[in-house]
Parts: sequence; C-alpha cells; structure tokens
Amino acid sequence: MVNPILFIILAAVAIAAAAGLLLSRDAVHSALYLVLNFATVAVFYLLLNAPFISMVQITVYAGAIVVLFLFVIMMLGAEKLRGAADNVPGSEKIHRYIAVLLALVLVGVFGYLVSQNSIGVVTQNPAIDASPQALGITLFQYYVFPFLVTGVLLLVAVIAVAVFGQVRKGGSINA
Amino acid sequence: MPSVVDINWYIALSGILFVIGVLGVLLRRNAIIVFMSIELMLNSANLLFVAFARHLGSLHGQVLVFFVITVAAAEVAVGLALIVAIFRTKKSINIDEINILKG
Amino acid sequence: MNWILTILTFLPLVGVVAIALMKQPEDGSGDDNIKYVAIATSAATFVVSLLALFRFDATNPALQMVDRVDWIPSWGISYFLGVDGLSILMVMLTTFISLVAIIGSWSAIKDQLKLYYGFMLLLEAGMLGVFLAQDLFLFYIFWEFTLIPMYFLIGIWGSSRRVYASIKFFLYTMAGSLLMLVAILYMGITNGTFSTPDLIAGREAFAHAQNILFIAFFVAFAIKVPVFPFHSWLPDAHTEAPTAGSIILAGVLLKMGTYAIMRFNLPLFPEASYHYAPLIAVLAIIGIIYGAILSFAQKDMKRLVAYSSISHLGFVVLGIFALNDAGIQGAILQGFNHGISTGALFFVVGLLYERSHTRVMAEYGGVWRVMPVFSAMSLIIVLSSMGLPGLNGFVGEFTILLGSIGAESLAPRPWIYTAFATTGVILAAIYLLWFFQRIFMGPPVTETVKGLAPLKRREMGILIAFLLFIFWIGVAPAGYFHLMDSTVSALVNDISRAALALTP
Amino acid sequence: MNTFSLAPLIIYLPLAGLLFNALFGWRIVDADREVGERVTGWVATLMVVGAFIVSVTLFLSLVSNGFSAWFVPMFKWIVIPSANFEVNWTLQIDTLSVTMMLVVSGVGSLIHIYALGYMKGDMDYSRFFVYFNLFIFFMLILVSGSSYLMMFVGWEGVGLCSYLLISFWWYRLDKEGKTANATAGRKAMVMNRIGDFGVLIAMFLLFWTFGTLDYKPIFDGAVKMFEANQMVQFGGMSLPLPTVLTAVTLLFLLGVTGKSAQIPLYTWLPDAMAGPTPVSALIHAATMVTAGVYLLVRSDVLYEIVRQSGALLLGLISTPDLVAWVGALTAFFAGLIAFSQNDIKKVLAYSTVSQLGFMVAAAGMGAYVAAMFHLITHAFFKALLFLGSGSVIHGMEHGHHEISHGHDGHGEDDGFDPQDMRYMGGLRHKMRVTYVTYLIGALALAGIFPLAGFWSKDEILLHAQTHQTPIFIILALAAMGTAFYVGRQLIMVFFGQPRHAAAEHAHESPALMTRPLVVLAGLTVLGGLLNVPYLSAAAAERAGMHAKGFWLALEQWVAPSIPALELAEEGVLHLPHTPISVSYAVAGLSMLLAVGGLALAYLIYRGRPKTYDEPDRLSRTPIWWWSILPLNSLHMKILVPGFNRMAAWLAFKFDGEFWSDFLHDRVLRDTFVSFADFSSDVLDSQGVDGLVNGSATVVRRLSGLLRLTQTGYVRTYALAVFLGAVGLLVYFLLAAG
Repeated sequence: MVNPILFIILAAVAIAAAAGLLLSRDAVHSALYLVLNFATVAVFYLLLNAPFISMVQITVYAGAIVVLFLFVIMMLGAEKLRGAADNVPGSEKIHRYIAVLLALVLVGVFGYLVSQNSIGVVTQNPAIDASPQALGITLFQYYVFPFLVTGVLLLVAVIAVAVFGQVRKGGSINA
Repeated sequence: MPSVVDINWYIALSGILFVIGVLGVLLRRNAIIVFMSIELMLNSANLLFVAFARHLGSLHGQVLVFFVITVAAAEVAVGLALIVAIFRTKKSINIDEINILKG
Repeated sequence: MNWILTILTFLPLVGVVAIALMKQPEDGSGDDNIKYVAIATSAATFVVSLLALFRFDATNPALQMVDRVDWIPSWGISYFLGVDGLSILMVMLTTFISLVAIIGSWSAIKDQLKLYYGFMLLLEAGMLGVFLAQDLFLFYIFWEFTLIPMYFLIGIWGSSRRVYASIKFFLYTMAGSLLMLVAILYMGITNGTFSTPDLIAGREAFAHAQNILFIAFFVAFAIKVPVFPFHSWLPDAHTEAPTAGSIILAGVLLKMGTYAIMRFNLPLFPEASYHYAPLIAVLAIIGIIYGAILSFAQKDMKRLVAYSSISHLGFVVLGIFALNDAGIQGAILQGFNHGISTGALFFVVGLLYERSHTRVMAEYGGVWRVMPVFSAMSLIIVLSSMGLPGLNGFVGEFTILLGSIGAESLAPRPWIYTAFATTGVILAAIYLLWFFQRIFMGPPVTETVKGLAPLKRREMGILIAFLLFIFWIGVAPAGYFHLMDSTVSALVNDISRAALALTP
Repeated sequence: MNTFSLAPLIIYLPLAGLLFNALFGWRIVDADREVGERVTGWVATLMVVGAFIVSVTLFLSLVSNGFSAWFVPMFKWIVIPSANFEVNWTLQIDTLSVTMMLVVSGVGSLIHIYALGYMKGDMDYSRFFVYFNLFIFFMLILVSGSSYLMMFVGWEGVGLCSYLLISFWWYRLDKEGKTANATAGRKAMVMNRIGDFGVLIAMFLLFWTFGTLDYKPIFDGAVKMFEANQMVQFGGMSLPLPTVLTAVTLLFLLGVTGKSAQIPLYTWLPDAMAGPTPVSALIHAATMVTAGVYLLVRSDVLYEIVRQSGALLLGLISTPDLVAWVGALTAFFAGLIAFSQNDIKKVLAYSTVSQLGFMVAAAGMGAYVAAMFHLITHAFFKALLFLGSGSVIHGMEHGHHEISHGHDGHGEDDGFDPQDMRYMGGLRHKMRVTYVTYLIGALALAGIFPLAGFWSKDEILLHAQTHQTPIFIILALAAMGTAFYVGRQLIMVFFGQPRHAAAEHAHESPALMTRPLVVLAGLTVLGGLLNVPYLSAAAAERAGMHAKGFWLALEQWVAPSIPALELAEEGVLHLPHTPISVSYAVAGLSMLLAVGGLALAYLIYRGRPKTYDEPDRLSRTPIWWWSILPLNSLHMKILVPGFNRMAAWLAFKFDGEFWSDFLHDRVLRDTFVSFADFSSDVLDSQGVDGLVNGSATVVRRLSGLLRLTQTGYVRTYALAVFLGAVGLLVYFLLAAG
C-alpha cells in the first residue's frame, strides 16, 4: 500500500532532479542530480516490492555508473566541459522547436494513456515473494541463456574499452 | 485526490522522466550530459517495468530490469571510453563538432 | 560430442582474437609478437590435427570423432563435424600448409600485420570447416567464408593488378556456389535434413532431379578446382596473390573443390556421376594438356606454376571420375601431393621474388651458381611436380592413370582417356625443365641474380619440411593409402551398386 | 645368414655415397680443394666398388644356389588393398639381374676411377660424383627390381641422371650465347619421357590384365592365360590376350626407342655428348642406354607369346618382328650417319645408337642371349672407346692450352674445337697408351677376330642368318659400315700428320685415366670368352663331345632368367632359338666385311684430310647426303619451333586475349555493363527525353535536399530517430484505438 502523498513527494523529487540534470550548466551538477534521481527511483522500487532491484539500483547506478561519469568529467577537466555549454546559433533553433514539440506529443500520448485508466490498480494483486532468492530462481530458471549472453556482452565491452583506451603513437584514432 | 496509487501514476511519472531524458538527449550538446540523459530514459523504463511486475504479480519484470541495468553499465563504459578517445583527438566533447558523417 | 574437431576448427579463431587485441606500435617493435602468436596458433592447430590423426581409425569407413548438435532443428540443420578417409589427409594438409604459409610470410609481409595474420588464421579456420563439416548448410557457410579472407589477402597484399584479380576471384567462385546453394536448399527441404549421411541415405527422394543437381554442385566445385573452361580466374589470382596466399590457394583451396566432388557429388548422385563421367574426364584431360602447354609458354614464373596447377588438378579430377578404388585413392593422394609440391614451388618462386622483385624468368638465369643449396632443393621440388618415380608426384599420378585405364565409368574405351592423360607426363617434363633451365641454369648474368642473398635458416627449414613429405610419400606411400582405403572402398561400392541398380 | 640378404647393399651403398657427397662433399671441397677432391671422389668410387663386390658375392651365391632366382623384400611401397594393388620394394636376384649388376658396377667402378682424374679441378667436382652415384643407384634399382614398377623407378631415375649429367656444365654458353648444354639435357629427358609414356601405359595394361606388376606372376599368368585362350576383361572391355600383349609390347618398344636411342627417338643421344666424357662412357654407352635391351630381354615371354599367337599389328607385322626391324634399321642408318660426323664423340654416339640397334634387333629376333652378350661386350669396348676419346680430348685441350699460353699470338681463336677430329691427326706418337687401347676398342667395335665384339656380333648375325634373312642383310651391311667409320676415325685421329698445333702439343693423360683404359682393353680382348662356343660346357655337351667344357658360358648362365627359353624346351613356345655355335660361313663373312670396311676407309682417308679445313672426301657423294639426313632436323627445325609457337598462341592469344580478356572481361563483364548503359541510353536520349531529363533533375534536386539532412550532427540523427519512435507510437495508439 503506497501512500499517495508519499508517491507525490517522491515523484516530485524525481522529476525535479531530472529537470535539474537537464538544465544545469555544470556537468558535475548534472551528475549529482542524476544521483538524486536514481536514489528516488530506488525508493520507488522498495515501495514496489523490489528490494533486490532497489539495492542494485543504488550500487550499480548510483555507485558505479555515476562515479564513472564523475570520473570522466574530472579527467577531462570540468571547467572545459562548461565551455561546451549550449549557446544556440540561429539555425539550431528549429531543431530545438521540433524537439520540444515532439516531447509535448509524447507527453500527450502518455497523458492519453493514463486518462484511459484502463489498466487498473497497481496493488490489486497480492505482493509476491520478491526476495533475492526468488529472483535468482526466476533468473536461472528462465533466463540462463540471456544471462550468459549478457556476460559475453560485458566481456566484449571490457575488451572494447581496453581497445579504445589505447594511446597510439601519433595520437590519432582514425577519425 | 485518489486514495490508491494505481499503475497510471507510475506510467505518468515514468513518461515524464522519459520525456525529460529525451529532451536532454536532443537539446544538450555536452556528450556526457547526453549520456546521462540516456541513463535517465533507461531508468524511467525500469521504473515502469518494476511497477508492472508489481501490478501483475510476476518476477519477470524485475529480472528484465536486472538485465537492463547490466547492459546500461556496459553501455556507459563503452560510451565513456569513446568520449575520452574522441576528446583526445578533437579536444572537445561537443557532439556538434563530431560531424564526419556529413553528407 | 567429441570436441576434438570443434577445437581443431575454431582454434585458429583464438589466435585471431589474440592478434586483434595486440598492440602494433608504428615503429614495428611489436611486429614479431604478432608473428609469434600467429605461428603459435597455427602450430597448435597442427598439433591438434595430429592428435586427431592418431585417434583416427583407418579401418573404419564411417565418419569419426563426430560432433553433432542440432542447430536449426526445424529445418533439419545441425552443427555436424566429422572426419573420414576422404578428409583426414586434407585436414592434415590444411594445418600443415597453413603453418608453413604463416611461417613463410615472416619477411614477405611488412604492413598491416595484424590484419594479415588475422586473415590467415580466419582462412585456416574456414578451410578446416570445409573439410570437416558434414552438414550441407554448415559446409556452405564455411565454403563461402573462405572467400572473404582470401579476397582480402589478394586484394590488400597482392601485387600490381591485385584488385582486378581479387574481384575476379571473388565473383567467379561466388557465382558458382550460388547455383550450389539453390541445389542444397532444394535437397535439404525435400528431405528435411541437411546432414550429408542422411541425405545420402535418402537420395531416392531427389533422384529424379539428380542430373540437374549434379551439375549445380559440379559447376561450383569445378570453378574452384578449376576444371578446364572455368580456369580463367586462377592464373590471375595466383599471380597477384602474396606468396603465402598462392601457397594456400594452390595447396588447400583448390583441393576443396576436388574434395567436395568426392564428398557430395559422388555419393549423392551416383547415377549422374556415372552418366557425366566421360564428359568430365574429357574436360579433365583437356585441362591436363591445355594447362601444360600454356604453362610452357609463360614468361612469368608464378603464372607458369599457376597453369601447371590446372594440369595437375586435371589428373585429380580424372582420377575421381574413374570411379574406382585406384582412381579415387590416387586422386586424394595426388591432391595432397599437389598441395606439397606446388605449395613448395610457390614458396620457391616467392623466395626468389622476395629477393629480386621480379617474376619475369628472362631476368633470372644462373641462380644455381649463387644459391646452390636452394637450387638443389628446388630441383627436387620441380622433379616431384614432374612426377619422377621415387618422389610423391609419381605415386599419385600413377595410381590415377592406373585407375583410369580400368574405369568402368569410361567404358567402352577407357584406354583412350588414359593415353591422352598420360601425355601430360611428357608435357610436364617439357615445361618444368624449361622453367628450371631458365631460372637456375646458365651463367649468372644480371646483378640482381649475382647479389641474391643465401637462404635463411627459417626458409631452409620450410623447404626441408616440404622435401620430407616429398620423399616420404614417394618411397613409402602405403600408410597414406591405408588411411583412406576403407572409406574409399565403401564409397566405391556404394556408388557402383547404386549405378548398377539403375542400369537395366 | 644368407648372403642374398646383402643384396640391398648394392642400392644402399651408392645412396650412402651420394648422400655423403651431397651433404658434406661440397663443403669439404670448398674448404680444401686438394683434400676435398680426394675425399669426395674416393668415397663415391669406393661405394661403387663396394656395390661391385656385393654383386660378385651375389654372383657366387647364385652359382651355389643353382642359378635359381632369389627375392629380397625390403619394404612396402604402393599398397592399395581395395584395388588389389600391391607393389613393394623387392629385389630380384637372378642371373640376368646379377649380370647387369656386374656390368653396371664393374664398368661403373672403372669409369669412376677414370673420372677422378678427368674431373680434377672442375668447379663442381663433388656435384659430379653425387650425380654419378645417383646414376649407379638408379641403374641398380632398374636392374634389380622384381617388378616393372620398380624397374620404372630406375628407368626414369637414370633418365634424370642423364639429364643432370648432360647439362652438367649448364653454365657454359655455346657460340650463339645459348645454354646449349642444358637444352641438350632437357631434350634427352623429354625424349626419354616420350618413351616412358609407353612404358607407363604398358604397365597399366599389364596390371589390369594380370592383377600385378611383378615379373614372375605376370609371366606365369601370361602363359597360363595364353594356353587357356582366356579373354582379358577390364574397364568394360573384353580383349583376347595376344591383342593386349601386342599393345603392351608395342608400348615397351616405344620405351626402348626412347631409352636405347632407336628410331625415331634416337636424336637425343648425339646431343647428349655435351656432358663430360665419363658420362658419355658410363651412361650413354655402357649402361643406361642398354636398359631398353634389358627390358626386352626381361619381357621375353610377352614377346614370344605375341610371336607365337601370330597377332599382327594393324595386320602388318608382329611386334617382335617390328622390334627386330626397328633395331636393324637403326643399326644401319645410325652407322650411316656416323660417316659424316667430325666430332670424335658424335661418331661414337652414333656408333652406340647403331650397336644398340644390333642388340634390339637380336632381342626382337628372339636371340636374347646374343643380345645380352653383345650388351656386355659393347659395355666393355664402348666404355673403352669413350674413355679413350676423353683422353684424346684431354690431351688436345692441354695441347691447346700450351700453345695459347706458351707462344703469344699463336693459335688465337680460330674456332678450335678439342673434340673435332679434323684438328687431330698423328696422335699415336703423342699418346701411346691411349692409342693402343683405343685401337683395341675400335677393332673390337669393327668386329675383328678375336676381340670381344667379333664373338657377340657374330652370334647376332648367325641368328639372323638362320631365321630372318632380310634382317641379316641389313645387319651385315651395318657391320661393314661400322668397320668403315671406325677406320675413318682411327685414321683421322691417330694416323697421318697433326693438322693443328694443339695436336702437335698434345700429350698423354695422367695414370688415373689411362689405367682404367688398360683394364677395359683387357676386358675387351678377353670378353669374348664369356660365351665362346668352344669352351662352353653346354655347347660341348650338345656337340656330343664328352670332352668336358670347363667354362660357364653366358648362355647357360643367363638361360634360367629367360623363361621363354625354358618354355621353348617344354614345347609351350616355339622360340626361334639358336644355341651358341660358330658357323664358319657367317664368321668368315663378317670378318670379310669388317676387314673390307676398314680397308675401304684406309683407301679413302689415307693421309686425308691434309688440313683441318679440307672438305671431307665423301662430301660430294650421295652417301654423304644420306648420312646428314637425320631425324634431328625434323625434331629441331619443325617439332620444337612448332610446339613453341602453338604454346605461345594458346597462352597469349587463346587463353589470354580470347578466353580471359575477350570472353570474360569483354563479353561477359562488358555485356553486363553495356546492358546497363544501353537501357539508360535508350531511356535517356531516344524517345522519352524530357521525361527522363526531368526525372533526373528531380532526382538531383531531391538528393540535394536529402543531402542537407545528412548534417553529420549526431543530434540531428537522434532527432530523426526520436521522430520515428514517436510516429510509430502514435500510429499504434491510433491503430489500437
């Protein structure tokens, strides 16, 4: 049973954090907003009877990925990145308008879906066992192959990163 | 105010987050922030997955989220590596300056 | 699952991955490491193939060490590897020649090493797949797959007209195999399986269309061999390819054609094989004589060896379509021999080319005086290619011709075919000795020839390896025949029974 | 331990020698010329001497074994179980093979010793001995193999050695700057290969007829099948045995004409004189060229069955008769050609062709023992003659060397050729040993009593006279011709006055070279004893004289290895056999002819030519024209250029310009391209001009617009993706709603 008030507060925080990410000039700030957003969503997960995913969200997203972002930002020099902030040349405006227009269309679509109210109450079904144990059983019962493929994917990613990370003599990648 | 939080609330929240993410991708030129926006979009989708998992009383949604997180991690790693590599060459991560595909 | 053949096939890919991950600093300091990895991989593959050879039971005619897993079960496609008397020698040839070719490229290839060795190993994996796959679909994949690395090997590291040659090579072989693909799909869908043994067991299902199917298969393979009218791509490809490419092309790729004819055409369409045998034998004989005469007229030494391949492969095809034990066994062994002798000849030519940068024979002469050891070894290789008794070429040619004169498939006058084919033996002496005389004999005239560097230890080692096989097969080939005897005998019995069943 | 088990040594010893020299010999020679030459040369020589000793042992073993054949298996060779094909490396030690072994290794040893001196100081000293040992190796395989296939190994192998040794001095250029020596070697190999073609096909036929290639089972089977009148069936054919055997024997004849230099393939042998003289002596006179005769004698049963069956080739002639005719005609014409030769070695070469013709004719007439007998004596005296000529050439070269270095300005390049007999003359005073031994050899060749040549030639003539008169006449004329050119040569070389300064300064060769001459001369004098009727036990017995013959005659010795003789005794075959004997009429006639020939030569060439540029006395007579009409010109002027032109045409015009460039690149590829062009051209310029132009413009404009979308900006692309995604979403909603 989720208290609607709790939901609204959390949702507001999440949306605010996302907006902050979007609007912030400084990439470091953006990253911090991102953490906030992730954390909020993690709370949602807890509320939605997904404790394990919640923890993963915290550790992987907030812990690893955002740290990675911060790391790269620091490595490339945060102040330089600020210089790359958005100033809008004339020809780019149309681009922006289209983007915003599309976003509005999308919002409309979502709104339409919600207004249909055809799906029902989220807590209709009783909460099932979503302990890490149960999750693990489901994972390995139904998703062994995707699991392995994901492993390979990670491996490939690791290799790719290693390759990209090489510094060649003459310092050029084939760009 | 409705007394029960139903699935539509989550759809709405998730939609809003997703659109914000989309706007980030489309409007920002800082490649790192573009990436963060992508993460945001993925996150909104995850939220919806978990909500529906709760809604339908099934664990499969959660498992899917698990996979998405994994893949997202991989993607971020590769993407950031690319950004670093590009930065080394171009001395910039402004995605508008990366336009060798111009026809 | 037996795994050994799977490991054998995919082991070179491990090397590819390793090479892909290696650094290649531009000052060339990492070059040797890449070469070592490539050599180590192909050596390991060779060792695995030796293991397979030791585990091979020559008395068993059936497929051995089978690895079979369903792949696309709804279509009857499976991952199906196996080896028998038809292929065991080809597998050994592939691993040996690949190893030699990779070692032999040590100093010949100087740029884009990673790519080069990667392609070489990919090619090796592809070729092994061709010889081991027992599922037509899988076979087709490997068959086409070998085109790609070879295309790049010719196209990137070839000499002046490499682009023309590589495209010609690619289009030619590609065009042929498309017909085969249609035939494969037809047979596979008719029978609900793509596995060769099952298809052979159920060959009645497509017996009514077997003439057309036979031609579709044969044309694809004949282009690869190449049988006479389809030979046009070969001299260009050989001439323009880098040395190692030529060695592999002559040593293994051409054998894929003859092997596939034995593996698929004969058992799948026995009556058609009998029906078309005289026609194909005529083409083969034209190839023998035509290739030999053309070879004689060449001024470019690589072209000469290339045309000689057409002549030699004509013998192999003739042996196959004798459709008896002696002919087919001779054909297999001659395929192996040709891989050794012509591979060695290309290596010899490559050594000269690497030192003097010309392939025109008129610019040589008197190499013997400058490089006596090398010349003596070359002489033996030339003689082996000529079919001198006591060396390997003779055993194969002799057995093939012996089979052809007693061939029921060429009745009623098989001796006419044999008589014409045997003239190839005379012509071989004419063009090979002329080749030898122009390059090695006479006083050394040009400065290039006088300044030829002596053999390096590595090159000497490769030549000795070739010579070992040349003498071994020449003096004691019984073991080689033993390897294939039971399989070939079963095959011959099978097709002759099938063909007899049909004739009234 | 059985002494026969030593037999493989005759093969392994030369093999060891050649491996030693190939691997180490050249290094030793490079390191120290003096020591190196001694080591390599003697290693090679001793190996051959060793082989000779083993041969003698085998001879003794055979004698104690009652002459019956012994088989020594070594190891497996070609074994194809499913095709029932099995040929192994097995040695057949019988009287025939041991005879050949003795000749090969015996004469071989002597010539090796000679070569030690002859090749001294040559650039490629060790290479020469490698080849020489290789030759002995292959020759012994040839004669000792137990199957046709093994014989074929030796057969081709000696051909190879012949090639290698003829082109031994491949770095020398002739007057036109061509590598003539290498070309001569190549010619020999190719001609031999044409013969080998015959032998190969004959072997295939034998295998499918008898299911084996071993001699003994083939001969047994042939007789059995012949008696049972069985048909031969294979490859969908069914043929009577004599037909198959006619083909086989004809094909063997082709092989013989290649290897033993008979018409029409003899042309390689005179060119083969480009090799060093020991080579000419060993390979092109004493041993290799006799391999053809050996093959004929070996295959006696096959020939006799054909003769017996009366099967005719094309309804004209039976193959044994053809063999006899080929041999006789070769003997005659080659003798004729020798008249016009001025090169000392070419005379001997044509003489060899001619003498081989005698042997082949003998074998063709069924006189197998006589053929073998002549083979042996010929090996002695022809080796002697060649070595003698080598000694002469050696002397001439040294003489020339002396004058061109001793006196300045004298004897400058005047086209001098140390082998040309016109530059010689009067050498009998300069080179005593050479002269005497050469004289003995020459007289033996001419067939003068009591030298070896007389006895063996007499046997052949006697047999011909008894059985085939036309051939007898031809052979008798050939014998006279032989005496004539021998006389001419003797006069031109040794008698008269020196016609060139080089001949004046010539002197005797070193002892290492003359000693073998002496030994061979001894053999030439005594060689006739091998088969002299008076001493033979068998002949004595036949004559009913109980005075014991004490000599093991060749006939008696070789007979067990010639199954046809035995079969004739059993009455299975009717061999036209002539037991050894002497017909005084024939012997007298042949002496008369020989002396007549010599006398004629004396009359014509006495004191001639006076100077080296004087034309030959016969050069205006018809006989001269006959003798310079060799097949050679047909070969060199028509066949070779013809082949070259055909090959060039096929390669560059047909395959290059037509097949590849025209058919593939032009017709196939360009048709496709022009089809594309055609369709666009037609649409473009004819008829629907405006439409097409318009559409082209539209396309161009459109593409120009589209090009704008390809900004290269990532965001533009992302926007496009997003646009598509939203579009789809809306579409689904609408479709669902």
